[in-house]
Formats: sequence, C-alpha cells, structure tokens
Amino acid sequence: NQPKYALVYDAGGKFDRSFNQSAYEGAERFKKDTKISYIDVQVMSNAQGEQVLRNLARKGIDLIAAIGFTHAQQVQTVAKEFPKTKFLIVDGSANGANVSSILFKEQEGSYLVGVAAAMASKSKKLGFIGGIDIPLIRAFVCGYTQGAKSVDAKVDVAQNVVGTTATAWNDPAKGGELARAQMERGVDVIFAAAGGSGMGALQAVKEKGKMAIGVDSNQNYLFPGVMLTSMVKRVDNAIYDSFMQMKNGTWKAGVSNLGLKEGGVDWALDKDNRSLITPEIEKRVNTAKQDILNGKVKVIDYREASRCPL
Amino acid sequence: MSTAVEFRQVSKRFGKVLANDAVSFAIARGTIHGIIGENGAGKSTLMSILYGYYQADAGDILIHGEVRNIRNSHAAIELGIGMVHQHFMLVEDMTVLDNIMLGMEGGFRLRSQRSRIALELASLCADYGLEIKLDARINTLSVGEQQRVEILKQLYRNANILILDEPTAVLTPQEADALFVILRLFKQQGKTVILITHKLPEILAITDAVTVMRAGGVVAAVETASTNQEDLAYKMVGRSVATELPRQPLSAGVSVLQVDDLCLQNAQGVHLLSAVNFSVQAGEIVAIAGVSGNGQSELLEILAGMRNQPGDKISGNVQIHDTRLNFEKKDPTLAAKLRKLGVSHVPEDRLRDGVIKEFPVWENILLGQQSTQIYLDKKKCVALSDALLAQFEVRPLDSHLRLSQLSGGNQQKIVLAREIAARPTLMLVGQPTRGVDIGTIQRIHTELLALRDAGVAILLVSAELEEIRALADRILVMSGGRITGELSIADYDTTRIGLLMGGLHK
Amino acid sequence: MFDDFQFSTILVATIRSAPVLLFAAFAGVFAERSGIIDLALEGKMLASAFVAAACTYATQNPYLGVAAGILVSCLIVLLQGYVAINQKGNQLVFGIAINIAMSGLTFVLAQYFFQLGGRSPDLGAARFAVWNFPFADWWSTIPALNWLLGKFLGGHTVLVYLAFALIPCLHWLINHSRFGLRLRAVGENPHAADAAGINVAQTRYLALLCGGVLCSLSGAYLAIVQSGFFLRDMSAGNGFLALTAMVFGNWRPLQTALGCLMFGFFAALQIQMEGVAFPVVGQIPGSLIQMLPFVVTVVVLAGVMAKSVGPKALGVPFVKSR
Amino acid sequence: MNSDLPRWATNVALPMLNLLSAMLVAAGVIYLLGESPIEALGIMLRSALGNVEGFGYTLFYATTFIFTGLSVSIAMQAGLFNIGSDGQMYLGGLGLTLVMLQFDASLPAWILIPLAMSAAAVFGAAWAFIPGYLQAKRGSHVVVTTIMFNFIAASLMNFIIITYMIPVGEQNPASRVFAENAWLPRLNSLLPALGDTPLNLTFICAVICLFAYGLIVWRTRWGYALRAAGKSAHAAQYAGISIATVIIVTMLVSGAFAGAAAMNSLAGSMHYLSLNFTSGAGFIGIAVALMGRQHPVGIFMSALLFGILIQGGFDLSLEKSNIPAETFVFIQGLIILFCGAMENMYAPALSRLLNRKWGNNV
Ligand SMILES: Nc1ncnc2c1ncn2[C@@H]1O[C@H](COP(=O)(O)OP(=O)(O)OP(=O)(O)O)[C@@H](O)[C@H]1O
Ligand SMILES: Nc1ncnc2c1ncn2[C@@H]1O[C@H](COP(=O)(O)OP(=O)(O)OP(=O)(O)O)[C@@H](O)[C@H]1O
Ligand SMILES: [Mg+2]
Ligand SMILES: [Mg+2]
Repeated sequence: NQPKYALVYDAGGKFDRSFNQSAYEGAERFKKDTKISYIDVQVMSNAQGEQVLRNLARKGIDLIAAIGFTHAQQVQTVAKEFPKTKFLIVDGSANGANVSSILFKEQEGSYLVGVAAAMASKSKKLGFIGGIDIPLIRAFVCGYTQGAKSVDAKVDVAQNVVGTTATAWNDPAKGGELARAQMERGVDVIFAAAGGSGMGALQAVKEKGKMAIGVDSNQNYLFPGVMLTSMVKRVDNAIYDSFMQMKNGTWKAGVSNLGLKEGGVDWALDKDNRSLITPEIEKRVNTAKQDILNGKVKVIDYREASRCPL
Repeated sequence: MSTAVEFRQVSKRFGKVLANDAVSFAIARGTIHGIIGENGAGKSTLMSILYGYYQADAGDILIHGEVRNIRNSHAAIELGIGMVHQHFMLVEDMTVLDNIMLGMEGGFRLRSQRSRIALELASLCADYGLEIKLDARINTLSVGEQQRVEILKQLYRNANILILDEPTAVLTPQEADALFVILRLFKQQGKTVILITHKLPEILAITDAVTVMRAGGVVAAVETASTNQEDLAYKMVGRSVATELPRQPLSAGVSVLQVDDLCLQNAQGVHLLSAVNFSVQAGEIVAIAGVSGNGQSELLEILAGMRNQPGDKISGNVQIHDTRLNFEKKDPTLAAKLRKLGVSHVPEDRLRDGVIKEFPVWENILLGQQSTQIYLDKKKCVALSDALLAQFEVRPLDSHLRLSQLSGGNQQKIVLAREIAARPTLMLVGQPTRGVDIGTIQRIHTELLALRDAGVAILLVSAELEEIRALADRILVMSGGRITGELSIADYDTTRIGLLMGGLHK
Repeated sequence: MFDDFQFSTILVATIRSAPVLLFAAFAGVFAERSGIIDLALEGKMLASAFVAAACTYATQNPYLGVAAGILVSCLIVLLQGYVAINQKGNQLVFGIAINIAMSGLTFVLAQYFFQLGGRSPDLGAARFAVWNFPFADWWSTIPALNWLLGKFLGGHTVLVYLAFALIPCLHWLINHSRFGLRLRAVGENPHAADAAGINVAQTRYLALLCGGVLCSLSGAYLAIVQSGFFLRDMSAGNGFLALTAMVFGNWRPLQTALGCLMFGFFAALQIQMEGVAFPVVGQIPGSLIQMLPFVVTVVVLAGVMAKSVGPKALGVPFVKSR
Repeated sequence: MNSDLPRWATNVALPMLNLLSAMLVAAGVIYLLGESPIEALGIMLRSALGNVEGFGYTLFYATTFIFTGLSVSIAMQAGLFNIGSDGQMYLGGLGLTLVMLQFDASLPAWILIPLAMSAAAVFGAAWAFIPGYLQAKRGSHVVVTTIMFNFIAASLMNFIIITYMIPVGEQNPASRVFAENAWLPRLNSLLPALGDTPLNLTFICAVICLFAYGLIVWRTRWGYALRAAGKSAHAAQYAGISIATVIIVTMLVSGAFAGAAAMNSLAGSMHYLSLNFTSGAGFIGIAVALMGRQHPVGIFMSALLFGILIQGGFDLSLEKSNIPAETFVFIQGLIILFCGAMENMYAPALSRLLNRKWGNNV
C-alpha cells in the first residue's frame, strides 16, 4: 500500500516562479521518478489553511507538505488532531511528533550573492528589493550586506520594499520603479526578492543594462547576460527528499535547517550567467563558500535575535 | 384661425394611475390658452407628452394640423415647441449663457460660439424688455430671474408654441405682471402660449380660452370671455368653493414670540436682516408680506432654528414664551429644541425641507417629532398617521406609501397635518398654499383659522396678498431686510402695502 | 547610506510613473462628470493590461496590443453603460463586481493560455520604443541639458507623452467644447439637459467610451511599458488611487492631474526616503515610510482642499420623472 | 421601478432568476475549462451545504461577512460609503490581540473574552473615527479618506507586527499564539452534532448584532435620525438633527462592527494575529451590504452566499485540478453583477408575464 502525498501552496500560488513553484517542481520530479501522483492545493486565505490541512488529513493522505510560513501555526494545530498523518512545513517551524519542519539559511546564500555582487559592481553601490518588510526579507538583506561588505567595507546597499499588503508581491510596476530609482542613484547590481514584483525589477534592470540577482529558483535563464546569478533555495530538493523518505520508510520528524552545507541554499552558475562571472568572482565566491562551510565565517541570521548587527 | 396644437384621445397610464384619459381638445394659433385643474388632474403629464418627455399610450398629437410623433424633447424643439417647467430645468452650477446655449451650441468650440450667441441674446432681451446678466451663475439668481432665463432660452430657440407649467407659483405679483407682459408680446407675434396655473384671476386676465381638467379627462373647454371665477372653480372641483371664510373676532392673548433688534449678516457681509422688531400674541395671525428675497425666508429660518450657514452673524434678541434663543453657538439641534418649546414650522420649501421623499408617509409624520421617544412603536405611529391622513383628507389614505408616490398637493397636506398635530403654541408658516389647487387652499386656510381660534400664535409668510387678506389679523411688510410698515387687517389697503413692499414708507 | 536625496531622480520617477494614474483618473473624470460613478477602473485596467500583454505577445506588435486592450475595455464599458444607463442599476455594485470578476478572470485566462501562474510571457522586444531628442551627442555633454533632455523630457515612450498631452486637451474638452458642456450638464442635472434636447443616454455612453479608451491605456502602460509582462492583480490598487486623485482634484482635469502627480511624487520620495538616516528620528522603518503618500493625501484633503463637491447627479440613474 | 410586482416576485423570484443567470455564465466558464458544470455545482453544494461540517465552515465564513456587511450597511444608511471596513477590522484585530497578549495568562475567560471583544470594537471604532470626524467637520470625502486609511492601517500593522509582536527567533510575521483560555468557545462544544468546524460564539454575536441593527435603524429615534440625515440634509436640519454628530457616531458604530469582525478569525479560529489576516473581508462586506440592500435578512443571505462560494468553491478546486481557485473569484464577481447591479433585469419581463396571466388588472 503506497502512501499518499499532498502539497499545499500558500497564497502566492503554484506558479509564482519562486518557492511555491520550486516545491511544485520537486513534487513533479518525485512523480516522474516514482510514478506516484500527489494532490496539490492552493489556499486563498489564512482561515482556509487549517481547513485544507484537516480535509487532506481526513482524506487519508499520509504526508502533507505545507509551503510557506503562514502555514506554520496551522500545521501545528492540525498535526495534533491527526497524529497518524505526517506533516511537512517548509519555511516555518511547528512542533509535533509527526511534524518535520524545514527551514533554510537564506542568509548564507544571500552572503554568497552579496560577495558576487560586490565584486561585479563598478559603482560599489548595490541594491536590494524585498516584497514586504518581514523577518525573512530582513534575513536576506542582512546576509547580502554582510557578504558585500566582506569584499569591500565601503560598499553601500540601498534597500526598498514594495509595499505592506498582499499586493506587494504582485506589483511589477512598483518593483520596476524601485529598481529604476536605485539605479538612478548609481546602483548597478540589484538583488530582488519580491515575488512577481521582483520580475518587474529584473525587467527594469535589463532595460538599463545593469545586473540583477534572482531568488529562490534559478532565474538566470530569464535574462541571460543580465542575471549576475540567483540565490537558489532548494525547496524542490526538500520536497523531493521528504517524499522519497516517506516512500522508503525513513521519514523522520524534527526541525532541519538547510544551509550551504546541507545543499539547501546556493548560488547559481550556469551557461546563462557564465559571461558575467569572471574567474575572480567565481574564485572569491567559492572561497567564501568554503569559509562558511568550515566555520571561518559566521553569517548573521537576522531571525535569531531580530537584529542585524553590521 | 388655424390650430397650433390638437390632442386627439390622448391617454397615459402610470401603473395604477390613469393620468390622462382620452384627452381631446384644440389650441388655436396665436392665442394664450389656459389649462386648469386640481392637483393630480393630469395637466403636467399632458404637457410632458406634448414636449416629448413621455410617450402617450394612445391617441394623436397634431401640430399645426399634422399628426406628429414626438419621441423626445429634441423632436419637440425641432417642431418649435418650448416648455418652461415648473421646477426649472437649469444647471445650477453653470452660467446663464451656457444654460441657454446648451443643446443649441452651433459648433464644437464654445468660445467662438459664446460671443455670437451673446450678441443674439442681447438683441432678444432688448426686444422683450428682459434684463439678464448672461455670465451670472444660475444659483446666484432669484427665482424670477431664473424664470426669465428659461423664457430667454425659449426665445433663443425660436419656440412658437410655448408651454408654461405653473409659472407664477413662485413669482411675486410684480414678477408675474412682468411675465404676462412678455406673454402678450409673444401672442402679438403670432406665437401660441399654453399656460397652466392654479390662480383663476390670472386665467381671466390673460387667456383667450381655458380647458378644465379633472381626474385625467377634460371636463370643460370654454372661451375666457364667457366665464367667470366661480364658474371655473365649480367646473374644476365639482362643487362650489367659498372664497370668503368665516372668521371669529380677534382675541389675542399673551405674547408668545418677541423679536427685538434681530440682525443677520451673511458670510459676504451682506445685511439680510436689519433691526427687525415685532411680536406675536397667542390667538392671532401675524402675516409678513413682501416681495420674496427681502428677508422673510431668512427670518423664518432663524425663528425655526434652521439658519446654520457658515459665516453667518446673527445678533439681537428672540424670545419664545420665556426662553431666550442663543445664536452665539451654532447649534444644529436648535430646531428640535424649539419644537420642545411648542414651535411648529411649515417650511417654505416643503418638498426640500419638510419631507423625506424616500420615507413612507408614517415616517414623514415623525419628522421633527422623532426625539420624543427612544423606541418608535410602528403600530402606534401608523395609527397616528392614518388618523391624520383621514382628518386632512389626504388621498390615497395609505400610511405605508412612499411619500414620493403622493401628488404634490397631498405631500403639502402631510406637512401641514404633522405640524398642526404637534399641538403648537407658536406656528411658523411659510407660503402655505404655493402650487396647491383651490379646493386644497380652502382646506388649509380653514385649518389655520381653526388653530388661531384655539389660541395658537401664528406667524405667516406669504407672497399672496389675497391669502394675507383672508387670514391675517396684523400685517407686517418687509423690504430690504427691514420691517417697513405694520397695519391691522382693518386698515388693509393694497396700494399702501404695495408701496411699503417697494420700500417706500412715509 | 547615500547622503542626499536626489531631487532630480524623484522628478524623473514622477514623470515615468504618472501615466498609470493620469489615464485612469481621466477615465474617472469622463465617467463621473457624466454622472456615473466609476469604481470599475481597477477591473478595466486589469482586463486591458491582460489583453494588451497577451495580444502584444501573440503579434509582437505593441500597437496591436494596445488596440486589443482598448477593444476589451470598451466592451466592459458597454456593459457598464447597459447596467448604469439602461438598467438603472447600482453603479457602485457594478464597479465592485467588475473588479472582482476581472481579478479572477484574468488569472484564469492567463493560466489557461500561458500556464505561468497568472503571468504572461515576457514581451521581450515587442514593446514601445523610447523617444529621444535629436542631436544627443551635442547636448549630452552638458550635465544639466543631459538631465533635462535625456531623462526628464526625453527617454520616455509614446504613452508618457500622450498622457501629458492629454492634460490640456482634456481641460479644453471638458470646459470649452460642446461635448464638455453637454457632459457636465448631464452630470449636474440630466433632467435639464434632457429638456434642452440632449440625449442623456447617448452622452453618457460616449463619456463612458472615452473613459474606457483612457482606462485601457493605463492598463497597457502597466503591462507593456512598465513591466513588460502581465501579472495577476497587477493593477495593485492604482484604480482606487486614481479615483482618489480625481476626488482630490474636485473632478476637474487640471487639479486631478495635479493630484496624480502628487501621488507619483510622494511615492518617488518615499522610495528615496527608505533607509536614509534622518537628523532627529534616525532611520524610519520601511513600512512606516510606505504610509507617506496616503498620509499626505489625508492631510491635504483635511486641510487645504477641504470640501470636494462632485457632480450633483453622480450615481443617480436618470429616470424621466420629476 | 418594479413597484407593480408582488412582493414574492421582487423578494424571491427576481433574486433567484438573477442567481440562475450568474450560474449559467459560470457554468459556461467551467465547461470551457473542461469540466462538467453540473458535477461542479453538485460538488460545491454538497461541500457547502450538504454536510454538517461543510455547512459549519460556510457559516464560519459568513460570520465575518455579516460583521463587515453590517459595518458597511450602517454607514450607508447614513449616506456614507465606508470603504475602510477592511482597515478597521485589521485595527480591531490589533486591539483584540493586545488584550489577549496582555491578559491571557492572568484573567479568566469570562472576563478576558468580553474585554477582548470590546477592545476589538473600540480599536475599529477609533480607526473609523478620524475619517468620520474629517467628513463631519472638514468635509473631506469619506470615500477617499477611508481608502487612504486602509493603506495606512496596512503599513501601521506591518510595522507593529514586525517590530513588536513576532516572538524572537520566529520566522512567521505573526504574534504568539494566545493561551487556550482566550480561545472563543466553538459551537460544536455545545452542539457536538456540528462536527469539527471553527464556527464559534462570534456567530451568535453576529446574529444578535443583525437583530440589534434592524431594531436600531428602523425602530429607534437614533436610527431615524441616521436615515433622515442620510437621505436629506435639508430635512435633517429642519428636524434639528445634527448631521455632524450623526456622521461621527455612525462611523464609530460602523468601525466597531468592522473591528468586531476580527473576533471570528482571530479569537475563534487562528488564535494569533498575522499579517493581512483580514484577507479582504472588509471589501466583501461592501458587496454583502449592497447586495443585501442594507437589510438584516438581506445581509444574512448575501453573507451566506459568499460563505457558500468560498467553502464550496474551495472544495471544488480541491477535487478538480482543472478549475483554479481563482475561478470562484470570477464567479463571485458574476454573482454580484447579476444579483446586485442588474437586479431588475428581469422585472419588466416578469411583470409582463404576470400581467398576461392574471389579466391587465395589476
Ligand atoms: N412619473 C409618474 N409616475 C407615476 N405616476 C405619475 C407620474 N407622473 C404623474 N403621475 C400621476 O399622474 C397623475 C397626474 O399627474 P400630473 O402631474 O399630470 O398632475 P397635475 O395636473 O400636473 O397636478 P398639479 O396640479 O399638482 O401639478 C397624478 O395622480 C400623479 O400621481
Ligand atoms: N414614481 C412615482 N410613482 C408615483 N407617483 C409619482 C412618481 N413620480 C412622481 N409621481 C407623482 O407625480 C406627480 C407629478 O409630480 P410634480 O413634481 O409635477 O408634482 P405636482 O403634482 O405637480 O405638485 P406641485 O404642483 O405641488 O409641484 C407628483 O404628484 C408625484 O407625486
Ligand atoms: Mg403639475
Ligand atoms: Mg404641479
């Protein structure tokens, strides 16, 4: 008897070209490799989250993967009601003997792209664009800045967020405007972590012939020659692995924090950005990676103490 | 003489109401033709059909002998028909010139057309002796001036059939006379005028023929020369209408309203009222006569606690019974407080101030009285309302109807009924019979006199001297914001009052 | 952080982002001056943004995209006219219905056609060309001229110039043309206009259609010029901001344009204020700075521009009876 | 307009015809998406009404909409278009959360919960006060100021939640979870037959508020003044009703209703304050108020309709992966269009039909 799988996206939706999509790709890979299908759902509002999880649990799904921190509390609640069902929460943490939480050390990946950005920048002015001002986004900025400053302490990082409501992730015009404003002020590399709004930023960067850094999944292919790199967050791997473990009976509850070492985050280097990454940059980034891996560099996690002491 | 307009079996139904019932009559070219009838008789509806405003359900309209299908006002205008509506059809925020050229601009660019049309209008004004500032905004004009704009509009459109729906209801006698001069000029030029009015003397004075309507149909069509006021009134109402009402001798009591040195200055610094002094005793009717726009409306507003315009300065002393009114602090609830003192108020513009058209009748009966109890017991309120409707012969007798479903005259009766039912000790009444048919006028006058005899102090503002003569015990004449004279009913003298109204006191 | 505000940058950003609000607010002016409340701006923008992007992508011609956007916007407007003028329905409800329906429909269609999660593919090169002043090699050497001609006045797409050119045109059309006179009359007192022989329904339909065209340009600008693709819900409240600018501007073209530019200016200022350390208060958190344009609007409305009075017949269906 | 139709026709037949039309268009869309409309409708109805638990969820969603619908309705009665219910609900959530976080360890539930409810109402009212005051005293258009206040509320709450509410080390921008005695009693604890739904005490409050609303607006002098001021400023002045007072008080009550809406999701279901927890419920309130014609029964029915759409639509999209959840956003729009904006579309035809049937005596 095969276990049954389900995937619950958050309000960003399955094709957000960001972590929901990444989760979807992981599940698809699992489906291709094992010929086992799964159910996927998207919630429209917070209150629905709990209902979705409960519905799925009642349907006899064995492993329910919830994507996005908005589900954290809901998973915890529902997991308690259905002790036989396994839950996976990505990007958030929940307690429970049947819950596994996967968090990412976004700061480590951000550190690497910060290094690359500082190396590639001629003006030594970098930009960052976030969706909403939330801890996750602050963790991105903090790692990015730390990485950049490790190359050259005089590097400046301009940062903006798109907005405060849910539309902030779907406002490419504003994203583009933020990017243009930053470029007007001399910024020549922009790291956009703002969902659909970020796409607007990348587009604006392309128009101005500057460089951009993508987020979550490898976005290099979107604008070859413009994308300096992407800070990839392997949600797909997390989902794939978790589903596989379930299949093989090795699934375990608990919190895992996936950083560089665990292959949870990384920077992206492929044919699309090969031309922008000079050997020096590549060397410097790889050194930084080594330093983090062997503990020589400790990357600040904003979320630990809600501070970014730089 | 050829006919200008002929109605053949014209019928129009609104839901359950048959507003026009197979109406047939002809209007001769180059005449002034009167149409009279009770409130709700169907006069306005018929004219609206002629002007293309409504479509008749059945029947034909012939213009200059030809059957015409008048689909909309545009078609009517093309046929040379013009209409001056009772509620003026002017855009308040625009200038006189823009209002007149609206719909007949002559070109896409206004600026070049404006000067051309202004010249044309100037010569028309000279021809007809009209005096109008073309660049004034409509909302700065008096009612009489607005009406002149409407007429100028029709002249500019070269209307040769002119419909006027109750044109004199809101005019002063002087303004009415000026209007008739223009209408006669019209007639001299071979144009046709259709005049709707509730004032029989006007009919007799100016029309050539009269059509009398009742309940949607024509009940009589006569030459004016062959009839008289009593006859017309009888035909209209279907019973004889007494013109003189019996009155008890005056027995005035204590002073209820005392006004000393009342002054009002508006935001622009204009003195609308200056040093107004008078008093009203219990059991008497004091009437204020005057050309409208000379401060009577403002006086009534102040006394009713409704004057609350930004920038107003009110000074002086107003005392009702033993209470002195305080005007220092603008108090929007003053009107409610006055009611508690026993003041009732029939406002001049009843349909604007005195009712809420979207509310059912029984809720309108509560207006102003709403603060007497916390919980409004619907059963009790409806019962009260039903009783009042019966007492005042409001038709239809249904408290649940939306007020707007009643005819204008009946809406007026509801305001009056409500204010009388409040058992006031002081009653403020503005223009009580404006736009009301003669049967209803008689009813309203009877009620007011009954109140007076019951010891209520009544302050009456009216532009109708006839009405003042029928009701008042004392007459105050206002002009330019001052009281220019006072006389008792025994000394009633139309010429003297006329002079005082013109501001010419001894 | 960077030491100073770059005022010039703010001005350029104001110009660049103005068309979205200008087109939409002018659409609102047309509809509302004729007496029809237009809460549906947001929905129309979204629909035409989608259609414009999809069509541009399919044909690789932005002009065809804009034309298709206009067509769709006008179709919605015809429905709006049918509801508001013929059916005498509730105009507010219509607006809300269209906004909600379009938010759903554009996503469903975008997903159906492109499978990109409510996004259209990137339009790539199929976008409007940027217009530049001639003799660039001469003036670009002088910094001031370079800014003025290269960034402030030049370097925009045709839609930007169109939006700004519309300001005086609209002012003239509304206040000094026959159409404008009739439009205003119909919005202030349709009964008077009707009595003057003007076809109220026709005038309102015409006004709505003008608004429909303008509104679609706003959507097209969002999708084709500013973003380069369509994204679900990308109107992001701009339709409501445009309405606000219109009320703020007392329903008059020039003041409305001023309101739009003010919004644009404060949005640009807000972008520059993020992360800047201020003398006394220090660095203001991003989410508080986001409030700036909205707080300014409230303050200005409450202070300087108190009492905006709309067309008198606004929102009241015209029924021929007194 | 359709005053010549009998009551059953205007109140039942017309809305049904309109709903049917909306459903037909929706069916077309579902068909185009490659699914069977009949089957889809079946799934929806079964999920939203056909089982106790689903119905509980439907009522749970409806509860929030009743409150926001009341908020918009009461303002509309006074002639004010309050678009700010969403922001007021958001702030109401803040008030409730502050009380919960402060006292959930120290106070017993029977004090804590009423206290939190009042705080929600007070915060909502306070957020509505400023637009109300500005409208009353300065004439600033309440439509514009409330829209602005929605944006300002979003920024402010964002700031407060991020800066002060997130427990240290947490990722989720949300407050900590309230202690269990701060949770509103669920109705299934009284009536186990209801099954496992978050339907809670707030629903009872909502029904009480509907009654209170009807009573206050149509049967008290205060409601009379409110409606009079909303219909005619002149008549209000004539009757000595202070319009400024009416505006301010009405906005306070409207804001309080919106604030109280926060109870349902925060104290009844989620038990913590999170970013944008309102999910646009305030805007749905506008649709509810307009479609329900500001009448208590109408508000209840249209809130229920939206509850059905959300609950049923959600389950449908779960079962039919071809139908994205956004389809129901579209269908919501269609229903508002047909039942709200074109409500009288069939009136002439219906009245013609009836006239033919019973002769021409209507
Ligand atoms: N638009 C309408 N809808 C329904 N009923 C109407 C409408 N217009 C007029 N009526 C009804 O038709 C009848 C005739 O109205 P009309 O206005 O023609 O009367 P009138 O003779 O002008 O009265 P008045 O002397 O008061 O002006 C009235 O009973 C009125 O209620
Ligand atoms: N929808 C409607 N249903 C029923 N009656 C209506 C409707 N609309 C208007 N009426 C009636 O039509 C009549 C004509 O309106 P109008 O404004 O001419 O008043 P009126 O009767 O002429 O009164 P007045 O002469 O005092 O102005 C009014 O009595 C009004 O109540
Ligand atoms: Mg009449
Ligand atoms: Mg009349």
